[in-house]
Amino acid sequence: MILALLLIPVIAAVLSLIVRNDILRRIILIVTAISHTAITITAWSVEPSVLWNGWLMLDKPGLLFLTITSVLFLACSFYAFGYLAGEAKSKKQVFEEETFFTNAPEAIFCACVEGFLATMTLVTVSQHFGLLWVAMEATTLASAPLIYFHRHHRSLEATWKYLLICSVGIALALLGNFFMVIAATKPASEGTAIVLNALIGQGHNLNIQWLKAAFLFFLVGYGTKMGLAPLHTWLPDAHSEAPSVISALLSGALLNCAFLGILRCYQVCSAAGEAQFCQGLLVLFGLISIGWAAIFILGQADYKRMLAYSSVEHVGILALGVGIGAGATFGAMLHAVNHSIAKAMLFMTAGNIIAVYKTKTTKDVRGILSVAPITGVLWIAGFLAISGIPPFGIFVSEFTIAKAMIEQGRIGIAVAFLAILAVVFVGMSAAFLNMAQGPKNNDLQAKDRPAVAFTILPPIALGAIALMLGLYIPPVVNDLLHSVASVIGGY
Amino acid sequence: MMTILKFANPILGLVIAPFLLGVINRTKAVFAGRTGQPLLQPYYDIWKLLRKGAVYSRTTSWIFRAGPVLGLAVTLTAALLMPFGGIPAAIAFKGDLILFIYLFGLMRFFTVISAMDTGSSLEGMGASREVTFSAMSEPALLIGLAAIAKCTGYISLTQMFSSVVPELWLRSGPALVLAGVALLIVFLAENCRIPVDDPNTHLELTMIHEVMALDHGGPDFGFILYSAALKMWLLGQILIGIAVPIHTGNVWLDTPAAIAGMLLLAVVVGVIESSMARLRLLHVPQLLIGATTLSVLALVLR
Amino acid sequence: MNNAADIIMIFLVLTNLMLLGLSRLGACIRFVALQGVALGFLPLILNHWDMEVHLVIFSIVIISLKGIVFPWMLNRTLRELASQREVEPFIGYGISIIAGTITLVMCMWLSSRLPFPEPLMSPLIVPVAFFTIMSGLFLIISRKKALTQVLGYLVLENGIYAFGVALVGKQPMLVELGILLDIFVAVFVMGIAIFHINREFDHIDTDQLSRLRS
Amino acid sequence: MSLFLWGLAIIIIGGLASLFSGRKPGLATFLGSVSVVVGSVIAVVPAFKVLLTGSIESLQLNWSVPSGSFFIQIDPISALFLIPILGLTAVAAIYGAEYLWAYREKKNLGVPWFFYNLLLAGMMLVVVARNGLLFLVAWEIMSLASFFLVTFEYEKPMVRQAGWIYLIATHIGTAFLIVFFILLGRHAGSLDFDKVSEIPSSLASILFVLAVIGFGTKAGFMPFHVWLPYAHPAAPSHVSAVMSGVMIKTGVYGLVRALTLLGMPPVWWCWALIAIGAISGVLGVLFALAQHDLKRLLAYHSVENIGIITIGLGVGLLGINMNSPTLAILGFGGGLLHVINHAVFKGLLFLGAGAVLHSSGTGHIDLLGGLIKRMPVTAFTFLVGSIAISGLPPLNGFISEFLIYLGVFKNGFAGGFESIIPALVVIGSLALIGGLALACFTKAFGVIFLGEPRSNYAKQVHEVGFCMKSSMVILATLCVLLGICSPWVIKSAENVIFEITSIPLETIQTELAATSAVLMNIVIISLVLLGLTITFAVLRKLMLSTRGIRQVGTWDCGYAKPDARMQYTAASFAQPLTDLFKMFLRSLKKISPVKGIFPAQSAFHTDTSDISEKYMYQPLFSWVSSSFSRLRWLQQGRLQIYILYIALTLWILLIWKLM
Repeated sequence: MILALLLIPVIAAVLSLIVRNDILRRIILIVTAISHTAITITAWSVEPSVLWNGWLMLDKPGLLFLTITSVLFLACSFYAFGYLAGEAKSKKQVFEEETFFTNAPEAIFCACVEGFLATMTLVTVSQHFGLLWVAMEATTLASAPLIYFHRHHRSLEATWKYLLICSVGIALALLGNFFMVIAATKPASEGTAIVLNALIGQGHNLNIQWLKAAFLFFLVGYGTKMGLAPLHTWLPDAHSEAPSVISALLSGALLNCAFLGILRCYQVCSAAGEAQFCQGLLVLFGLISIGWAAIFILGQADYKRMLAYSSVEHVGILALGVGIGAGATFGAMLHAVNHSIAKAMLFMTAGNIIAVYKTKTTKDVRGILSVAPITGVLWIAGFLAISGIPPFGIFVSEFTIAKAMIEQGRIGIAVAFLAILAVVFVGMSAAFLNMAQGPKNNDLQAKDRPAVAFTILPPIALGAIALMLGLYIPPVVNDLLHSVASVIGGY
Repeated sequence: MMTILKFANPILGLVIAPFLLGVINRTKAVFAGRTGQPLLQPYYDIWKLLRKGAVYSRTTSWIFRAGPVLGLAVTLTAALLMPFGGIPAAIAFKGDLILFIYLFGLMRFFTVISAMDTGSSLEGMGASREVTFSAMSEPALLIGLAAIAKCTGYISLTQMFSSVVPELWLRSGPALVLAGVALLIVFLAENCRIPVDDPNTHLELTMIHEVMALDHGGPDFGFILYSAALKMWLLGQILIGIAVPIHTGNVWLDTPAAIAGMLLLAVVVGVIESSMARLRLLHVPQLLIGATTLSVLALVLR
Repeated sequence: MNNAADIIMIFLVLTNLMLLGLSRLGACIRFVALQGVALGFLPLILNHWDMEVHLVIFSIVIISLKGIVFPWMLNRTLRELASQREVEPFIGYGISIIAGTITLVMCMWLSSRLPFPEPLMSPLIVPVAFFTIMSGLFLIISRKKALTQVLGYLVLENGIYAFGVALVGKQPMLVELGILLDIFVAVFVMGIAIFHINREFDHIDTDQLSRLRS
Repeated sequence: MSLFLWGLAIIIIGGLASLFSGRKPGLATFLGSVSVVVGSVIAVVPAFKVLLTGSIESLQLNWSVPSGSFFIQIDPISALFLIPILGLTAVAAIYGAEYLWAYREKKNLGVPWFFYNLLLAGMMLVVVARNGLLFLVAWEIMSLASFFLVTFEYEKPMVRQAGWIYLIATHIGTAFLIVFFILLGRHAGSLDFDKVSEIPSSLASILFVLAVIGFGTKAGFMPFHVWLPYAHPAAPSHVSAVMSGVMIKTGVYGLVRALTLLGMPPVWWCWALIAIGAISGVLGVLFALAQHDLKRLLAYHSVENIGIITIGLGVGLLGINMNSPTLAILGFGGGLLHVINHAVFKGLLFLGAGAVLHSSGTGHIDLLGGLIKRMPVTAFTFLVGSIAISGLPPLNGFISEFLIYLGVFKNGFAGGFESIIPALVVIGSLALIGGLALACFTKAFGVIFLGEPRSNYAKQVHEVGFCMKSSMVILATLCVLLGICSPWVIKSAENVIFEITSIPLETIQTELAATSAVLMNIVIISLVLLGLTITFAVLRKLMLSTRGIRQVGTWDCGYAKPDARMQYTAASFAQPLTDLFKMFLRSLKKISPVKGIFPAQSAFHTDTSDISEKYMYQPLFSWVSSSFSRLRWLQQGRLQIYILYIALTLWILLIWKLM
């Protein structure tokens, strides 16, 4: 089953490169997504077999993040169908500049997206740290061409930054892997293979000093990929310059995958009795990220960048949740789900807005509600969802995290957390509401691209899920989240 | 007998109240060395007005006509709450002093809007001043009464005043004096006497109460004059209630004492009006705030 | 044979310091290539010139990649750049070298904090590997050109390689796979990116690559 | 309880149905308004039952959200708040059906009806929720629904700004509530309210402060009231009525509920509440006085009335603290009665303001005038509302203030010097509020409805239609009835007061019976007043019947060419008072004084912005945003710097953690 999960996208990627027909290629994309999701859902009831000496295994955290990735990919594939149909093949003008650009070939786009799925799937099923690292590196490779889909200066710059920063990060993570190996080395013996379960089993025999160093390198390395401030610097650029559907995947799926990398190391550290050490760092980085994001969200001029910074904020919350531990771990896991869904929905909606308004500048977009009502409603709903207003799911997860903080008596952190969230809310509300509600631009031409069902339905579906999770968490999901939380060290 | 006695105060008020105006005018005349109007002149005026026809501005509505009627009705109703001398009020209950004060608020509300109903800028100005000064005097009045309530331990007007006996003066004289002075100022302000208002000028820009009634005539104006007189009568009784601590329980002793006190009060007002000038409008609030301060002092004094 | 490992380590330190102080891009490329070649021999030295097949193949691959292919590719890119062949530093050469020295000391400290569980061939391996990594980072941070940044990345890569080969030999798949993949990123993907940058901007000063901000 | 849920279900389903039938305005209006009315009528039955019998109905279901449970309960306190919520919302729905009809061409009417129904559902849930999380969810649904209603006319920049400020304020308030509930739950071990007991006093004080800020933001305590003067004018009038009349009361509800959970109050809570009440009351009415926009004026009056309610609560709490049942019963009785009374008269006034706005097109007081002739019903009902809100007998507004006064007069001086100060504050501020409110409403009523039209807006008005008229008449009648029936109304408060104060029921009944007797006297006085008024009116009619009545122009001191613009304006009317309190108001004045012998033109203009906004929030916000923007160089676009961040982070961590 795991092999199927990995191979289907790979085969699809190869097919996409071979096939000449655009429509067929898009259908392949959708079929891939559907079959991937179908297998993932099957994996909920039937536990997939373990492969390669336990190097590949779908444990509970893996299943959670795989499901998020898969569901998002499904939504994105439908969206991409509509998106690719709407992208002109000819030269287009860059929004911010007077220059023109073309898109990368669609075949590359499809192949890379499918490859991206494969690599992210690999991340979620890897139990071996080295393999995990390879998968993580591969996600960078698969996604870099996607960010450079629109071939112009700005996206090139974003891609370059993404590549270099993430490569540096990932190189440090490799060093972290080496450290892990050393930590697991016992004098005059073979040492333990750096497979998760083996390490956890050996927990108290690990070399603590090297393990700490390994965690630091993992934290900095994968933290770069995950978008923890101040390592997140590639993130706003890449998210804002990539096609919106890719931004949705990057933000909703990739960041989670990187987070999984950190969580894996955290699991080992907990087993070695160093949970406190990791938690302190996670709390610190969580708070820095939220605060940093707040600084740039307030008065942000570009709405896609604002969404990107919001991702920084939310990964910060994830880190904070795990760092607080206890009940907050569950909150963090729930938050991962909620954030992915809400953020993907927002990026997709942002794509629809760009299609109509041809700009990413917040102040040039006014009156979406009157120009494109459904998009406008989605935009506002997404805003409410992402800023944690009930009855949307993020409220519940943030509440749970805040509750755990206060119950542990970490009042200062709780106050800072809520205060920064309030600032973020202030910043985002001003931008979102003016975009949705303001008077419509008179010189706006008739819609170039009618919002087709393919680009409207996925965000609607995601929005519905985001709403549902705030009012009702299905028991299966609840159980999974709880078991994930208990694996990671909360309850 | 008791039933009739219950309504003695409204009836006495209806009969005597305009006379107080006559006394004040006569006092002023004496001070000015004039003969002055007959003592009963206010009665003649009201009678004359009641028999007249009416002239209405085209701008006005039913509010304009309702104001004077309601004003008279309110003052008469308020008279039911006020004991006089040894005669208890027709209706007495705990907290009736609050209702008593707020009834005058209702009257003021209608006086003011009926003034505004004319659309005249002068009457609007008068209305504006009226509400300004009354907003300042209301706290003074309420706190002053609260001080007396605290001294006497009662919160019904009837019980409150019947327990103001010389012993109380001996016990909490300073508080009563302070409250009394505060109430006197309120009395002057509420009844539009010098130093707050000058009922005799006929320069519209300087008046407060009179200017609000500029457009009223005939029976309506008669009602206004009558209710103004009654109001003075009633508010005067608060002062008399404190200042004349003769509450023996014998109606035939207490009531004449109270009436004498009222007449004395009228003379005092006359004297004040003759010896003082009207304050600049800007200084009136200071006076009223001063009154409030006195009331507060009276309340906090032990 | 400990001396051979020590010599390579010393050589690494010296090349790193040279790289920090060099002004010509061409020379930098050559030094990075030299580092690569020296490191290529490291697995063999550490295994006492024990000619296992996979070790030999690994060494040959590394040497040919680091010593021949990359320099050739980088040189070709350099030739395509018409004008500037200077490194163009943000931080001057002299200061760079001083900073390098300080970094070296700090790396020494760091390695003292991380005692290796087993006796090592050369006590210099851990600090020098760290130092190489940090030098790579320093090059990326302190130089303007995109090409220099790739070079810096390669140096960083060399450091990791040294660390991996020297210390983690027990899990060979991990080290080799990791290193090959990293190299792949460094050269092919970044090479492609530089190619695009060159085409789009007509030069590879990353000055121009700072429009996306705040 | 099942009836309550049925009502709730009808309201929600009606809202959804209305949303989906948005393309047919008639159908949407019908579905929205009728479901509100029907649902309210059904749901109010259990509320009355609980209020009168004192029995408690509850329902507890599992909810799959962490630490949440669907625990709802109608107890007398909930019932007391439910009744005005349901009543006013239903009446306003009737009004809204006609009011919104004017927008049928421009807007999808399904949307506002959906949110209107949702607002009602949210408020209903808030007052019955007994679980912290459920409460917060309901609270935010309520806030959100009202936000969308406020921004109904979102094309207007003013409306957008108002909506924004409202959203921010309510969100920040909610943040305090989140902390409040979590801390409460932390102590109790569960977020269900019934688990709370025996809170240690230091925690209780923290919780009290949190509750005052959190709930006070919704209720509109000074200085957390900043959103009110923006949101109320921006919303459609029936929504303003609901928001001002009952939605902000959910803040009062929350505070009362919190007080019942927190146990024995220390004396400083009572002082704090009285102080907050006095400040809100006096400053609220002062700012109201300085306003030129009718709905903004009314919004500030909401602050004032919330102040009066809070004074009542403070007095009641003082009663508990001093162990004086009289004070407790009368304080809470007055405060809570004022909740209902304010709902009625403020609802009425907003509906009246809406009628004015609807037919004239402007809410600017100084552009109106003389509306009483063309809009007699609106004028009359507005007059009733004005008298009620000024707290004048015999209408309902007086009764509740009277109860507070009565409590303080009866028992406020008993506790020596310490109790005289709060008593003094209560009496003084209530008296001042009363006087100022009178000034304010004589101004509003006088300038809008009386005199001559000041502009073309005022000339073209017409009376509103049946729905709007009838809902205003209903509320006006209620103002009178609540005044006249107060002896009986106050008796129904016994269960509520018992629930809050835990004073023995017999004591409460005795005290309320005594109070009822007092109120009976007031009713008698009122009837006497009515009789005398009728008598004098008849007398006057008789006197004038035989005599000549002439119609002329208003006396103008002989001025040659009078003009409607020469009338006294609202700004001038309020000027003496605003000048007097200029220390607090800080109005901006623009005067171009009269110059020369033949002055051509002169002008006088005032503009009063909110002090707490101007001197507290704006500086804070601009400080935050400027200090944030100073940090934005952190992300300045250079790759090298970004890598530097990574290297530095790594080094710092290594040094710090491995040292």
